[in-house]
Formats: sequence, C-alpha cells, structure tokens
Amino acid sequence: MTAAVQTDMARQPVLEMRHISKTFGAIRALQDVSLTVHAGELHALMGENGAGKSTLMKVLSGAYRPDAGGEILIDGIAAATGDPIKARAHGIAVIYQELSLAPNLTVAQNIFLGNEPRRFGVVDRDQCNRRAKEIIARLSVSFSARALVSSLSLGERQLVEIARALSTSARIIVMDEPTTSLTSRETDRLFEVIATLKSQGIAIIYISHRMEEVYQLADRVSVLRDSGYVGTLDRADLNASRLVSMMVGRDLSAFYKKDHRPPDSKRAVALSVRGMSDGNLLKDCSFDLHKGEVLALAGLVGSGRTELARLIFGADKRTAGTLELDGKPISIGSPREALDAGIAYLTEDRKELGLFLDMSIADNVNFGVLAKDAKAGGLRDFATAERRAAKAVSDLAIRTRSVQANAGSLSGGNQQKVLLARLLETEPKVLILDEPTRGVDVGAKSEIYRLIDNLANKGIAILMISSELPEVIGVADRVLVMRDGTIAGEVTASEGAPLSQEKIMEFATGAAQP
Amino acid sequence: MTDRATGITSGGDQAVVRSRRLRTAFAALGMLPVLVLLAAGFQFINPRFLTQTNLLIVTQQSSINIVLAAGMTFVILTGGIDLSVGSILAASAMVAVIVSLVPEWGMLGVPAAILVGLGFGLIINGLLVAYIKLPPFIVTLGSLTAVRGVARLLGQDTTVFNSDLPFDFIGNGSLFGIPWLAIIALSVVVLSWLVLKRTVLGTWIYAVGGNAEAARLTGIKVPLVLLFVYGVSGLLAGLGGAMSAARLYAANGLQLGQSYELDAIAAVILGGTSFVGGVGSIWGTLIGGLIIAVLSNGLILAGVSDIWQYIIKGLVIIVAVALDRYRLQTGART
Amino acid sequence: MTDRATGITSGGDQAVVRSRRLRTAFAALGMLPVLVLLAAGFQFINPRFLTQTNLLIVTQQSSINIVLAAGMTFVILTGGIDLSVGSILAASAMVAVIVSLVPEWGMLGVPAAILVGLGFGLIINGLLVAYIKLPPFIVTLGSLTAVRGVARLLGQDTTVFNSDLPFDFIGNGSLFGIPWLAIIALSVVVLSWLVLKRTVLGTWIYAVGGNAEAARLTGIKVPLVLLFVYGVSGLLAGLGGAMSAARLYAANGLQLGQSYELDAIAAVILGGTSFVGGVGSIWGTLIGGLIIAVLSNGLILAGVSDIWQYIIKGLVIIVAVALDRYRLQTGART
Amino acid sequence: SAKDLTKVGISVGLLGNPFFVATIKGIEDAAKKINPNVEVTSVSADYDLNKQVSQVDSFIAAGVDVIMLNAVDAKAIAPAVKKAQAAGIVVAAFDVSAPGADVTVMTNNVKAGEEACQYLVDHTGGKGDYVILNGPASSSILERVKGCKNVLAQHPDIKILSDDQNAEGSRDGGLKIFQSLLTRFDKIDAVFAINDPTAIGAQLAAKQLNRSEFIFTAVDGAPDIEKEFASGASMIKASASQDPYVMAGQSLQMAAEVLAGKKPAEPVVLLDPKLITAENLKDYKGWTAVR
Ligand SMILES: Nc1ncnc2c1ncn2[C@@H]1O[C@H](COP(=O)(O)OP(=O)(O)OP(=O)(O)O)[C@@H](O)[C@H]1O
Ligand SMILES: Nc1ncnc2c1ncn2[C@@H]1O[C@H](COP(=O)(O)OP(=O)(O)OP(=O)(O)O)[C@@H](O)[C@H]1O
Ligand SMILES: [Mg+2]
Ligand SMILES: [Mg+2]
Repeated sequence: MTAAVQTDMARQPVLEMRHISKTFGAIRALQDVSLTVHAGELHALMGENGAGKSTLMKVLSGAYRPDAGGEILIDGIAAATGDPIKARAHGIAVIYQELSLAPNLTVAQNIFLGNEPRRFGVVDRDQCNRRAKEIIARLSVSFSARALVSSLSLGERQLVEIARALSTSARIIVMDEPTTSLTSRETDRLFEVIATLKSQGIAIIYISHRMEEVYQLADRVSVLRDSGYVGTLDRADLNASRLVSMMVGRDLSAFYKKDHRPPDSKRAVALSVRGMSDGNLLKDCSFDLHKGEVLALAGLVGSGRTELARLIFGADKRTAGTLELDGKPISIGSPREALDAGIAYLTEDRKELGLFLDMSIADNVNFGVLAKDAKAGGLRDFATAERRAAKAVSDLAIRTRSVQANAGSLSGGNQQKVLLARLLETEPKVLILDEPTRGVDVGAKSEIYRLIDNLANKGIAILMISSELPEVIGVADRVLVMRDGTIAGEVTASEGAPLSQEKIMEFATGAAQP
Repeated sequence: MTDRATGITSGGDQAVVRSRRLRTAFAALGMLPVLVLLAAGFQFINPRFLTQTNLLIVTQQSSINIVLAAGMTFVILTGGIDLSVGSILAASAMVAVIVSLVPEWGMLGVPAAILVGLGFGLIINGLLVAYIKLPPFIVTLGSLTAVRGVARLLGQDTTVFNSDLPFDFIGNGSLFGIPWLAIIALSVVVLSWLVLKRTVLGTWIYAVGGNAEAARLTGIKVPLVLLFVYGVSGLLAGLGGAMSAARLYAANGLQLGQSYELDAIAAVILGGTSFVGGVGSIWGTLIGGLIIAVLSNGLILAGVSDIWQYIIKGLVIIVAVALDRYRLQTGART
Repeated sequence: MTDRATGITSGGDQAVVRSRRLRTAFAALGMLPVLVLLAAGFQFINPRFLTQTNLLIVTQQSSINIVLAAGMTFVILTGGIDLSVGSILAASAMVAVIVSLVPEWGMLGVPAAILVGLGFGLIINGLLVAYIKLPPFIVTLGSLTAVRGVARLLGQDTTVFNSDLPFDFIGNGSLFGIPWLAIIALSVVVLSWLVLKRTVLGTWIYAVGGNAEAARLTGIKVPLVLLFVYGVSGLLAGLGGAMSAARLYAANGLQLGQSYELDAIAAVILGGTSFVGGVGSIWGTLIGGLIIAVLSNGLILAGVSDIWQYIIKGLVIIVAVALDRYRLQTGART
Repeated sequence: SAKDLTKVGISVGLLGNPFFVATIKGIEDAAKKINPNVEVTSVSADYDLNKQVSQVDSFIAAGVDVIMLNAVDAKAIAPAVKKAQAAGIVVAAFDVSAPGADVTVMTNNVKAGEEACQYLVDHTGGKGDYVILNGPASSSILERVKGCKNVLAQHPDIKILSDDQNAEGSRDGGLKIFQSLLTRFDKIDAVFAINDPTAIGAQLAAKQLNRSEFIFTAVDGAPDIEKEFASGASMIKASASQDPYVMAGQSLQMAAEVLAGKKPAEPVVLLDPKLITAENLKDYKGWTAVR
C-alpha cells in the first residue's frame, strides 16, 4: 500500500486545496490551509476540537465558500467553490459530523436526497428503494430502506450517511468522525468498505480523534492546529508522541489514568438495580454499583444501554423494576426525582438532549442548582452562579473566553465539559455517563478520564456507557456487557490480568454464555 | 446485532414495510373517525344532514377553504406559515370581477386572478422569505395588511359586481351533478398529492421541512423550494379568489376573505400536518377542511344559535386534536 | 491548549464581557432605531406629533397591546403561541363591567376580570398544552373561538355599560400627568423583565424554549413552566380586559378584542423574540408595541387615507424586520 | 362662541363598506359647501370600540372642530362623546345614534324593518313560514329585526322558522347560511334579510338549489340591489332604502350650525326609509349617484 501510494505521489493529485481561509464574522476558522490528496489513499485529518477540520471539509463540499484567494483543484483543474451540486458533480461526497439527515424521510429518500432517480420528473420510488437496499446491504445493517430515519438510533443514522456517500459514484469521500456512534462490529464493517473503496482508486479523507483507527488506516496524516496547517506525516513516520505534539503542541503522558482502587467487592453498594424492564427492549436488568467504582456498560449499538440508563434516571417509563440507593428503596418517576435522590445522568446527545446552546456557559453550568441557590422570592443568585461557573471553567479546563459566552460557541469537547460541570454541581452520589468522550479530542479526553478517576476516588459511584473498548478497558474497574436488552455478562479484571477485550466482545455478540 | 440484523432482513423487511404502510394509512386517515362521528351525530339530530343535496352543499362550502388549505399545506410542510391568503383571495377576487367586466375578454378574469395571486405569493412572500430570509410569520403578517390595502384600492372601497359573470358556472354550475367548486377543490388536492408524494420537488419540500440545513448540504436549492411553496400558496389563494367571485358574482376588497387564513391553518393542523414542518399529508388537510365545513353546516341544521356555534366549534376543534393525540398514543409507537 | 487558554483568560475576558454586554444592549435596542426614525418622520410631516398631549395619547393607545404582548412574550419564549388573548380580553371586560354594576362591590370588577383571564389561561390553554400536550396553535385557536362565544353569552350579545364605573380612573385618570394605562403597561413590562431575567423561573422559561427535552432531563418541571406562561398570558389578557372596560365604561362580547392577538404577536416578533422559542427580551416587545402604536397614530396625524394606512403599515412591518436582519448580519455573528 | 369649520374628523364602523364610502362623500361635499378649504380626515374603527375611542382621542389631539361619528356601539360610545365635547368639539352622529351627541341624523331603522316586512306580509296573505337572516348584533341591525318582528307579531298565522343565524351582513354569509337553512326547512314563504348583500347571497343559494317558493325583502338600497331590480327576474322584491349621502351631509350641516352657535330645534333627526321595488326603481337616486 505504502509503496503504491508513493508511486502515486509523482502523479497528478486528485485533489488540491490551496490557501484556504474562512472567517465567520470576527471568528477565523481556517487560515491559509493547504491539503493534497491522491487517488486511492486514505488521508487522515487530525487536530483538537475546534481546529477547523470540519470547516475545511465543508469548504470542500461547497457548503461554505472560502475567503478570496483560496482555490480547489480537482485533477489539477480549478473547480467552482461554494456550490454543493457542482462539488458532487466533481465526485466529492461528504459524511458530515453533525448528521445531515431529514428525520421525517425514509432511509432511501435520504440516501438519494437531491439526487433522486427520476422518470419524467417523477421520483422512481421502486428504483430508489431497490438501489438503496443494495447499498445498505453492503453495510450489512439491520434496518430497512423504507424505515423512517427518525426511528433509527444515532449509530444507524451514521450508517445512512455512509450509504449516502456510497450512492454517488464519488471519487473523493470525506468521513468526518464516522465511527463516533459505531461499535467495533460496525466499525470493522466500515473498514472493510473503506478498503474496497481504496482498491477502486477512491480517495478518502478521514477525520477522527481515535489514534488507533488512524494507525490502522492512514496512508498519510495531516494535522491542523488553531485554524492553521501544521504538517503532514507519511505512514512510515507515524508515531504517537510526534502526532500528539503536532496536535496539541506538547506531550501527553499517561493517557488513560487509572491509579485507583484495587478490584474490591467489599465496597458498599451505592445503587442497586433490580429487574428493570421497559416493556419493549429491556428485559429484567439487574446489577449493583459500588461506591467509588467505575462500572462500564459495554455492548453493541442498540443493545439498550442508553435505554437502561434513561430508565434508571426516570427519563422514560419503566414497566417493572426497583431501585435501592445506599440500601434504601427509592422510587423514581422523573429526572427531577432522580436528581433529588442524588443520581445524575450525562446524555449521549449533548446538542439535542443536554445543552441550551443559546444560553450562557454560566447558566448551563448552574441549571442543576438554580433552585437551591435562589434567594428569597425565587430570585437568581447571579454572584454564586458566576463563582460556580468560573470554578468549573478552571477546574475542568474549559476553553472559553468568558463564562458569559453562549454554550453554542464552544467546540464539542468543551461543550461536553460544560455538561459534566453541570452534573458535578449537583454533588451526585451516582453519576451515569453515557458516551462521555464522544467527539472529544485527545487532550480533552485525557482530562475527562482524569476527572472520572478523581470523582471515583472521592467515593462517587460511576456508571459509564462507552462504545470505545480501549476506553472501557482503560478507565473501568469492572464491565457489564449488554446484548438485546439484557445484561449478557460481567467481565472483571483478575489478579494481574487486565480486563479482557475478547471476553467483552464475546458477550456482546452472543458468542459466549455467562 | 447479528440475530437482530439477519432475523429481520428478509422476512422482517416485508413485515416492517407492511406495518409501515398500515401505519401510514392510519395516520393519513387521521381525523377521518372524527369526521364520521360528527356526521353521524348531526344525522342523528337532523336526518336531512346526510341527504345528497346537503352533502353537495357541504362540499361546495368547504371547497374554497380546502383550496387555500392545500396551498397552506405546502407552506407549513416547509415549516413556514402564510397569513396573507385571505387578503390575496380578496385582491384576486376583485381582479377577477373587474376583468370580467371587460367586454369579450371577460373569461380572462380567472387567469388574471390566479396570476395576481401567484404574483403576491412569489414576489412578496416568496422572495422575502426565501432570499432575504425573513421570518414567514412577520412577512405574511405584513402582506396580510398591505395586500388588504391593495384589494381595497382596486375597487376604491366599493363592491364590484357583475351579474353576467362569464365564468359563473365555476361557482354555481355542476358537472354530472357534482358542483364545479368541489371538482376544482378535489383536483387541487389530487394535484398537490402528486406533487408532494410523487415528484422530486415534493421530496425536497418534505426535506426542507425536516432539516433545512441537511437539505442545503445535499445540494437542494432551499430558496427555490421556499419560493415554490409560497408561490403555490399565492396561486391557490388567487384561484380561491376566482372561485369566490364566480360564486358571489361580486367582490369587496375589505370584507372578503377576512380571517380565512385561520380556517385554512385549522384545516391543515386538524389534518395532522405538523407546525414544525416535514410531517403531514394533503389528504389530512382535505379531511380537516371537511370537518370545519360539516361543523358549520351541521350546527345550522341542528338549529344551534350563533353564539353556541362559536362555543361548540371551539371545543370540537380542541377535542378532535386531543382524540387524535390519544389515538396515536395508544396505537403502536415508532 | 495551554497558551490559547491562558493567553486569553485575563485581559480578553474583560473585552469579551464588554463586547457581549454591548451586543446584548444592541440586541435589546433592536428596533429602537426604527422607532426613532418613524417618530422623526411623522414629526417632520406633522409638528403636532411630538407634542406632550399626542405622546401621552400614543402611550395610552399602546398600553393594552403592550400588556397583551408582554404575556405573549412569555408564551412565545417557550416556543408556543396564544391566539386566544383577544377573546379572553373580551370575556374579562364583560365580567369587569358586569361586576362593576354590583352596588358597593363594584371595585371587584378589576380582580374579577383578572381572575377570569387567569382561569381561561390556566384551565383551557395551560392544562391542554402542558399536560395533554396538544399543539398550542390549535388549542388557542379553539379557545379563540369558544371563549368568544362565552364573551357573547355573558352579555346576551348586547353591550354592557356602566357610566359610573368605580375603577374608571384606570382608563382615564393620570398620576403626575402620566395616564394610569401607561403606568400599568410599564409596570407589567418591568415585572415581566424581573421574572424573566432575575428569577429562577425566568431562566427555566428560556430553557424550555431553547430545548424542552434537555430541560426535562435537567429536572425542570416543563409542564409547570408551560402552565405558568399560559396562565400569565391569560392573566394579562384579563388585566387588558379590565383596562379596556375602564377606558370605555362598557364592553361588548362580540366586537371587543377582535384580532388583538395579531397585534400582540406582531409587537413580540418586531421586538426580536424568536418564534422558535428561547431567544428574546421583554424590552424588545415594549418597543415593538410602541412602533405599532406610533404607526397608527402618526398615519392619522399625517392625514393618510385609511386604504393607504393598510398598505404602509404592512410594508413598514416587513421593512423593519428586514432592516433588523440586515443590522444583525453586518454586526458580529454568534 | 361661534367658530369656523376648518377641520373635520370622521370615524366610521368600517371604511371599506360602500355605504360608508357614500357617507364620507356626503360629508366632504357638505363641508366643502360651507368652507372650500376645509380639511377632512376619515378613519375606520373596524367595529372595534377601543380603536374608535383612540381615534376620538387622536382627533382631539389634532384639534378638529367637528367629529362626525358613526358609533361602533350606540351605548358605549358615550364617554368618548363627552370627552370630545369637553375639549370644545362638536360631535355629530350619523347612521347610528351616539348618546349626548350634539346632533344625530339616522335612518329610522325600526321603520325600515317594518316596511320591508310589511311588504312580505302583504304579499303572503299575512300567513306562512318566515325566515329572518340576522347579522352582527349592532344597534341598527337589532332595530331592523325589531321593526320586522313588530309587524310579524300582528299576524298570528305567521311562524318565524329561524332568526338566530348570523349571515355576517355579506353575500358570502348569506349564501352559506341560507344554503343550510334551505336544507333544514322544506317550505319557506318569505325571507327578511337585514341588508342587501345578505339577500343577494341568499338568493344565489336559492337559485342553486332550484327553490323559488319564497320572496325576499331587505334594507339598504345598495347599488347591488339596483342591478337586481333592473334585471326584472329577482326574487328580492323590495328594499327599504337609506340615503347615506344625504344623511351624513345633513348631519354635518347641522354640526356646522352648532359650531356657529345655532342650536338646532330638533337635535335628533330620523330619516324615513323609502321602500324601493322594481316598479319605482327609476325614481331612486342611489348611493353612488353624482350629485
Ligand atoms: N458557522 C460558524 N459560525 C461561526 N463559527 C464557526 C462556524 N463553524 C465553525 N466555527 C468555528 O470555527 C472553528 C473550527 O470549527 P470546526 O467545526 O471546523 O472544528 P473541528 O476541527 O471540526 O472540531 P471537532 O473536532 O470538535 O469537530 C471553531 O472555533 C468553531 O467555533
Ligand atoms: N427515540 C427512539 N425511537 C425509536 N427507537 C429508539 C429510540 N431510541 C432508541 N431506540 C431504539 O432502541 C434500541 C436501543 O437503543 P439505545 O440507544 O438504548 O442503545 P445503546 O446501546 O445505548 O446504543 P447507542 O450506542 O446507540 O447509544 C435501538 O434499537 C434504537 O433503535
Ligand atoms: Mg468537526
Ligand atoms: Mg447509547
């Protein structure tokens, strides 16, 4: 592969982006960035949250027009900018980071949106459905081409985006963090598809915060930092410390930090879950969560982990099941009651279900304690709120210019920290974290891991849902694996041996019985 | 994943499609039970309700509102709203009657009315919403007021009338016993259905309502789609104006079409189209429009006084939507 | 990470806060330039416009609309809408006058009107939207109709009248030369501002409008918040009814308050509050209400004919919003 | 204290209505006759009392000499009248009475209802099934219905089938309501419509459903009804006409006299309606006649 690419180097690159700058009002998102991509190569694009990766790709796809001076060359010929249709005609397909699907349409309609097969101006629905079925068959997914996108889970929606990119006979496919909602099985499947595409001479620009994926896939890696271009590494020169220092400008030691708690079953039970069912997917889920422990909930997409967490938190109605907190039975019928009892939940979908993007960071951080802090007559205590927010910003190293800035102006990783800060302000006994590092860059990830670790050491019981196995193994003390709405098994670290990745996958796929 | 995936793909796929069809049909039915219930109730109170004559009257009375509501469906599907339809109807009706008075060329009143409607829809509402990106509510509130002024100006504040209206068959004639008004309304609904469900443009309209940003990213020219829907709404309001003129042999710029927009919106929403955009069907709108007409007609047949007609109409609208909500909740969820 | 973060935190923080304050102030100003421009224009045409008498008349004329629009601001901030305010105003005004006729207890007309408004707002709109989760547009469209019927019923379709209204000072008296109506409207605005910006409840209202599901997951009792906003809107419509009764010494269930909801909504939207919910300010609403009143009064003083008043009003509304959009686009985004 | 007529403010119920267009023309012409440089401003209250009171306030601020008032509400306008008079302004009511107004000129609406319904009684032999197509509850409409019922009550063989449906005073409403009423009642002998547009709309409904066993009468004498009578085939047989141009002009003339310091002997003038039919149409002047 490497050799093949190197011979390609001499040839005409399929894509050249030259001197691309992009400003939004006073915000400079890209400054004089250039990028060269060859046919058949997988070119990884890395950088911290907010470095400008997605913006660069939106310029490529025509969603944004670059500032004057920038140009895009396809096969050495200057192409029109700022026009999604022309970009598609040039063979550029983009899988966007924020899913760009119409939830009210079917999978097939979404795949061919803006590019419908038609006969006399009328949509050829049969062809549409048939071709969509063929394409999604290549991804071996479980949903029908005629399913409404609104009925799909986040991971399944991501697959629809990928199918859409496959549907246009693209020569350059951009994948902006395609695996954030996929678990290993689908990820493996995606990698197979990527290999096929490459063998067909298709160039792939791949954005990811996951090092191991980049090692596995990339022919070359380009790095952006602070809106600017830092450099490009060949596969041969790839090494972790070099890459990280290019990205963050310093060395990150001790990425996963777990210096805590020897495996110990004698710790007191904080939360005891018995017989949780939702009358739909979940059937009779029971487990104990101990004080000061990090318990991971692993499983494939759609195995019901989020559902279980929401049920415990009172966000959905349960049909059966009981909860005990610190040995006392509690009844939880709504998120309010859960919070009052000391159970906090970090949602997996921070934009839709977590943040108030139009409100300030300070307000977002203080939501859980507004009523508690309030002065007589329900008046807000702005001084306390400001203090709490400032402390959270410094404690969690939230990168912002002011606590009064809108939450919507932060990059993904920092938004995640704001949400975490909100939960911590409520001083929970039990913390449920659903995909706490989704879409978060390396630096912020390690900060979140350190934070989780510190919280556990303070005695808070943590239930962490994660689809990244290295994260599960690196952070958790103990792992529960879910499959088809039940708890399929438990994996613990035994003397000297760490948590076993194979064991987890066996439970998750049903290959092993507990 | 494995079992779920394989288990469903072959046989399950059929089942899913079937259950989906059923659900779509059910959703399209939507308020039909309410309509049937209302009709049965009125029939019980006054057996003349379900006579042929009366049913034809109801279809005729609902026709203009259904035409307006069809246009409104396009607009609301994109997440917008058009408050100006009543005023546009008035202006178009004025034009229809004024042109009808031109000797020999009177028949041109109908296309003239439609063109005037299209013009207001495209040039005022469409351009401002699609290209200047102003909020539809405020744009069409502005044109509700401004176009009303134009309608009054057209007739210098008097009623224009033409007792020899060359196209009066539209308003008062029948074809095979079915009033032309009803035929026009039904044709508009069928055409709208074709556009919305069968054409590429229709898919785009739903896509813009579902996620405008996603639509833009896939290369759909969102402004053109918006221009189209406001154009359609204006055009149909113009058609409504021609129908109204043909029915009444007259038009008055001030009084005609007052608060018709509320009836049209009510028909659309009763029909299950979501205000957020992206979800809804034109058949629902048809049923919504019929419910409103049945209510008005039935309450008179039942001899209910004007005051109580208000109270009952208001309550029925609320109860109908509540019933619908309840029906959807007890049925299978997605 | 390090340099970017620390480099900006101290000095930059101040600058950002300052520029943000400025921007907030600018956004709150919003339509103020338009208001000033309009006033200057009318003054140029008729020098009587900026006399004390006339300005007092304008504030007085805008007061009822501003009170309604304040309630509407609460509702629209949560992403809802309340079409029923005009009807509630009519019913409350009827009650105010009817109660005022009770010997000795006439003063109770005011609290009675407010209670009636609160009742309709809470029990019909609030309960149905918050707990049965029906769409606000259709619920309040229903109550627009039904409550209008109730208002007519209250007076058996006649005008109720009391020339010795015990609380007529509200409608026609002044305090230190400022009409009570204006004082009440301003107090309502200041109180609303306090609630929205200074209390926990206010923050919750913005949160529900910004993201209702996220609000629920942070433990906010969303139905209670919704109940509150529709209650406030009803209560203020009731207050508007009392003000109207005090001003007119009379009330009529059919005619009073017709299409007041459109004026109230126009004031809110002109004031920059977003229809989607979560974004907006009560000061903007105040300015929006004043713009509408200045337009109506100024056009009469300018001797513009009624027809052209319609056309000009419609265009000014559209142009004002377009200007605002333009202003925001050239300024810093986010 | 005699004053000149320099500024006149007019507030009418609904300006777009041809009836009010005629009244405004009557006022303008009458005012110009007294002072050719007179400034006349006319506004529409859109049947909103709050709006009308605001308009009166604006007129006071603008310093008019005379307010010509077509009250939205015949009772409730009283305080506004008082306020204007306190500011030294002469208030003249037309078409609808206004309590305390300096002068009032209006059609005798009770009589209009009586005449229209007397015609029906005469042509149905004093018996049969009657329908009254009602309208919005304003004082003039209430009086017309009252007049009609006065007449009908004297004939025990007359039965009123319906009198509580609101046809909104428009063609559209007349057509809609009467379509449904025709379904409800098999046989109707006579119909009284509270104004001309309602009658014309109702007649359209009758023609559509091929019903012709009844006759209509109405009130107004609007231009539309002139055309109807001229056609010769109308089911509408008579309309008790008003003359808005003369009525409003006379009101202004009297107001100008008050302004000049001459109290009129009779401040309230009731103009008698004239029943027009196809036969006497040629003598009818109509609302829009050039005078
Ligand atoms: N439409 C916009 N308006 C204003 N600023 C924007 C806009 N889009 C992006 N930005 C800003 O541009 C910068 C780069 O954002 P971009 O989304 O490209 O980052 P990214 O590298 O993809 O980060 P992540 O890894 O979190 O996805 C950020 O500071 C962001 O706030
Ligand atoms: N709002 C919803 N509507 C319909 N189906 C849903 C909804 N939310 C989840 N589901 C379905 O429920 C199943 C379980 O989803 P859940 O989110 O609990 O899985 P998960 O294990 O947390 O996976 P993920 O990694 O995607 O979060 C999935 O098949 C999903 O399609
Ligand atoms: Mg990105
Ligand atoms: Mg999940």
